[in-house]
Amino acid sequence: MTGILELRGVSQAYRLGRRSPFVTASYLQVLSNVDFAVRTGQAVGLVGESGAGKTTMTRILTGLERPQTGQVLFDGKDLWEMNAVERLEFRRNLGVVMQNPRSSLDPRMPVGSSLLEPLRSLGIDCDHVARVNEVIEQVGMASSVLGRYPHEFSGGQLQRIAIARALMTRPIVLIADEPVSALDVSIQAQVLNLLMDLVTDLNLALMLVAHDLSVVAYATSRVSVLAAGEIVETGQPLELFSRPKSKATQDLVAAVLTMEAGLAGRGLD
Amino acid sequence: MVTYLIRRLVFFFGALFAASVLIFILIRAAGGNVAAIVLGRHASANAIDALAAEYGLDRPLPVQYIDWIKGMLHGDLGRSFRTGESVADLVVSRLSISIPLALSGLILGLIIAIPAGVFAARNAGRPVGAFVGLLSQIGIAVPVFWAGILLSLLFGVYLGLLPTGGWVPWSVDPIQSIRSLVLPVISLGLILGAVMTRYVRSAILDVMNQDYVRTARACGMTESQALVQVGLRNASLPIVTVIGLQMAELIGGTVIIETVFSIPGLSRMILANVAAREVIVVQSTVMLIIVFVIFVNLMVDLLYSVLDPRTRLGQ
Amino acid sequence: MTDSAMDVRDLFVGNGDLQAVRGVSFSIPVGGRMGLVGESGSGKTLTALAMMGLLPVGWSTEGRILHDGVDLSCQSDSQLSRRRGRTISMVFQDPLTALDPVRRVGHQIISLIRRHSDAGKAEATEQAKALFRQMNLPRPAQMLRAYPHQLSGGQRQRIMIAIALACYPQLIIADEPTTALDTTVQKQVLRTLDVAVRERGTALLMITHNLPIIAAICDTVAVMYAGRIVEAGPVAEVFSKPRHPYTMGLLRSQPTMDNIALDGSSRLPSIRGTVPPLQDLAIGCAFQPRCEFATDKCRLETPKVIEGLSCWHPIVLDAEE
Amino acid sequence: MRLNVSLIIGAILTFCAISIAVVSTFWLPYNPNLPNIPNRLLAAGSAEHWLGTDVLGRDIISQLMVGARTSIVVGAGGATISLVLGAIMGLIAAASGKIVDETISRVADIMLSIPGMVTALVLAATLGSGALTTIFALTAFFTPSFTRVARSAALSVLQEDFITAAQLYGRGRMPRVARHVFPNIAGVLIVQFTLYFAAGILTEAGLSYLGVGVTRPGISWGLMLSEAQNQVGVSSPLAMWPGLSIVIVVLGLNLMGDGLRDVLDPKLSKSIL
Repeated sequence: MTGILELRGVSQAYRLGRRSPFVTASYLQVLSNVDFAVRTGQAVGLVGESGAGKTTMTRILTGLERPQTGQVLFDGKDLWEMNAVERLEFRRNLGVVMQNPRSSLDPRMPVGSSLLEPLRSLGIDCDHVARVNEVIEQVGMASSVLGRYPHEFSGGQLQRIAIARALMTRPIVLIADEPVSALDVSIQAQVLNLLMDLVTDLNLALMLVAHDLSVVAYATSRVSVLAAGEIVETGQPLELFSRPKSKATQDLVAAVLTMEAGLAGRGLD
Repeated sequence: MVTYLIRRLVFFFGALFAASVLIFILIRAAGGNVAAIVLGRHASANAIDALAAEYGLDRPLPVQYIDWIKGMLHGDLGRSFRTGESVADLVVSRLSISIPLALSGLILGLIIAIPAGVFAARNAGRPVGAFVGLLSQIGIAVPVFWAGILLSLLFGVYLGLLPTGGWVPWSVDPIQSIRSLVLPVISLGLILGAVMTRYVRSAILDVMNQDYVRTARACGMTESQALVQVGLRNASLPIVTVIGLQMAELIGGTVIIETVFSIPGLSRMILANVAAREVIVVQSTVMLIIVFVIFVNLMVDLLYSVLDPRTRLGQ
Repeated sequence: MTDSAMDVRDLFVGNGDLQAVRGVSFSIPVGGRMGLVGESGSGKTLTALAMMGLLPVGWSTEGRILHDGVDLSCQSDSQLSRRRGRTISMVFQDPLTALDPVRRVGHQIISLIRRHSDAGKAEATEQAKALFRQMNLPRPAQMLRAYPHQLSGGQRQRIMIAIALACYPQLIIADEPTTALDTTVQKQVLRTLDVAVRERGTALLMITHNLPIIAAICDTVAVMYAGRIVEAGPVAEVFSKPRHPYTMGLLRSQPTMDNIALDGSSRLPSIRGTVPPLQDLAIGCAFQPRCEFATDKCRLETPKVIEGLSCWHPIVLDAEE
Repeated sequence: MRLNVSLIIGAILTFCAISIAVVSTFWLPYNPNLPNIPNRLLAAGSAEHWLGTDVLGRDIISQLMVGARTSIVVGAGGATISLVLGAIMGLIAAASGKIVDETISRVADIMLSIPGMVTALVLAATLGSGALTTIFALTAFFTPSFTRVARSAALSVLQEDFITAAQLYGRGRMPRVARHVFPNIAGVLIVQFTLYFAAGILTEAGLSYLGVGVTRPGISWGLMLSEAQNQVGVSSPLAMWPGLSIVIVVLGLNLMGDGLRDVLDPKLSKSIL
């Protein structure tokens, strides 16, 4: 099963601003030779320390940034060789949810019109109002919220609305960049369960980026570990985390505080 | 640190050059022929050409510009069309009046603004804080010249304590000079003080909500100790920037105050030359003021980098 | 009671008609470690700030805060300031903004030491270096001369801990000390804090929403919801045999390596509804709108606190759960 | 619902000023420029001339009304043009690459270092004084500040995730700025507009007082003040009325500006009136 959205041999480096006239321009190697794939009906995870390159990888996958080398393939076609029509089709098929719910909705727009924006922007002719009501129900919220403004909602509710917006154009790929790390503990499970249901109910391909290993272990069936710009390991989360081969994964697993270890008095060693 | 200094110096000279070009163009863009402006609409054509030739106004613009700048650098600010008097001599005597007036106005403004701003910030919730806020609002709304008129009315006419206008040169009677500066400085200081109080108040309020002030208190400082030892230094950054910006405002105020109290300062001279359409004189004296303001901005920038290690050592 | 580092009795914190903390009582023994768990809006940070006398403008307290033989709640700012940093100190959440950006890091710790002791400049500097070494900060001498923006989040948080422990306080309050840090750094900072606190015999109040941190570092825990403690007790008991539905919900809904099935088919039970805003709290027990076991009694009467539990229908778990 | 006192008082004062200015376009108690020597220097409170007459016997109230019109027109004119220019430049600076941003910001900084009064004087010397020159001077004086305000507000909005989201569902750069950035900085610009409207009135009065702003037959409060001072001497009550009018209108605008700042911030929108 080929991946719907893939990175093949992708590398990225940024020219560092010259520290001073005496130092020649140096390069910061952010990603080197990364292969990664998101497949239909499957949830894939990406973990790694901050600074490992997760954000850059997500920006390249979503077409916001062009990689220096390597390809970004959507349904087999390279994103950066696509013509305008194909690119619009890619945009329609891609849904993105970001980390900070408070910042992902325009405060000046009622929630309803924020949801309509993708349909208007991509010029999708369907019954917009019906579609909005359909999707708002899908994320477990009442259509009465549509007329209200973002600052009247809690973090969890805003994240659900952001997910709804990502679903508006019936995408086949959903990329969630740290979707729950800004939420309260009791709300995290609700949003994670919603994402997992969407994968099974809508046969979506989901990519979940997180720094919390247990979130990825819970919500995804395959995870890649990114360290210093390289994918060091990929596998089934629980197996990978119980028997990590690479040093980077071992460090990540060692850093996790588990309940069981804590209660047994060896939480910090 | 060095790169920061170089960048600031480059910007300083860049700004000077750009401002001089701007003023040079501004003066010529409108009237087209400078000589025509000087002599007025109904002057005869050859009178205009004669004047233009005499002052080299018929030469190509870049040449005139370079000639003007070279002159400026050597202190030759050009000659007045009417009296033929060199601008430089005119300016030097006027500066001895305008600079003390402007600087003491600024200092008085600060003496008013910093305590009032701190007080208003400390009592932001309470009515007394709001009262100071309202006072500064009213202060901002009072035009400088009206403040001058009211003060001269009160102190000059009714109480007869201070001269309400005119100027006695320093050389003749310094005390009298100072006495005739008192009211102008107070008017300038009050208005500037009112404007800066608001900036000081918001800078202090902003700093008081910062985490590091709370940390300072958690380390055993009382609220006022934390404000003075930690808050003020951090609040001085926006305040210093505002002082730099107020420079341009201050010059504007000085022009008006010199007119209200009929003090023969530099700004008043510019005004007279504007009326007399002495375009070259205006061009040079205005350039002098701009050099002063841009220089002060450079000093403010350097002071800012001394106060704030983040700018000095780079983010 | 002199044998407790801190004794909070019936603490209320409010701003006009908005009550954020509604009758909280707990006691931390000398050298004891208590965790205060709660989500956003539970009032845990305001409780800590009330104990330190650092409430923002407009907020006021009722009830008693007994520490070092006095009731802090009726002390003036100057009286409190003599104790802050000396007998009671605090570490805050965001290391990026907690340190004075325009001063060298050394200046802040040295001025603290000299304020609370008669140590001279040289002696204070030596103490500061020793503290930095104990916090395993690299090259303590240079570090003292560095500015906050030149240091990493982890380093800055260790400096905050050094500052808080400089005068061997009776109690240190840590409000979400590692939330803003990277996970790998988080464990190191917690270990540093744990060792330093144990060596000094300082009592610790750890405030966080992260349950494993409480399990790793605290002996007792109090769970806060909507301004009240709903359950309190030894960590081992509360976390293995929770009696309050909210505690149970938190424990079950948080994904940890232990409660995930291999094939990924399991769905963690989540607590329905949202964290209640303080303005419109439910009548009776604040958790009743989200509680599966809620009955009319819960919807009308606010449960009293009996043996640390505030619930009309405590969960009776059979032993092996 | 916290009563927004400064907004209410500010709005009332501003509304009165504007309505007086409007009324003066079609009705005036007397012709403000018609000398009437016999009634010269009447004290305030006389039957026909409530506030008395000036040295040429011209009615004070009528002059004040026309003066209000001048202030409002010049102040609003200057502030509006600078708002439009500044907002456009600020948005362009914020939304485009480093070079464009750097040049616009540098030019704004340079313009800011030239005192507004000086620009006005130079313009008066070349274009000749008058309302239009004054508006032109105000624009040159305010546009750089407006650009800085608009740019910094736009930059902070551009960092928000909903801008990235819009890019992801296909919105181009300019539609993003128009649909999302501009509405979110409109509040800041409106507040800035009221404050510069007030500053415009003050500057116009100053220029007219110096004789390089509005000149007769036009009437400006600043002009009335300088005439009172020159022809009658400082002690004359004639210097009171124009000064008071300026303070009231400018105070009204500043208070309204402050009040609007709370109202237009979405999170504080509950504190309307």
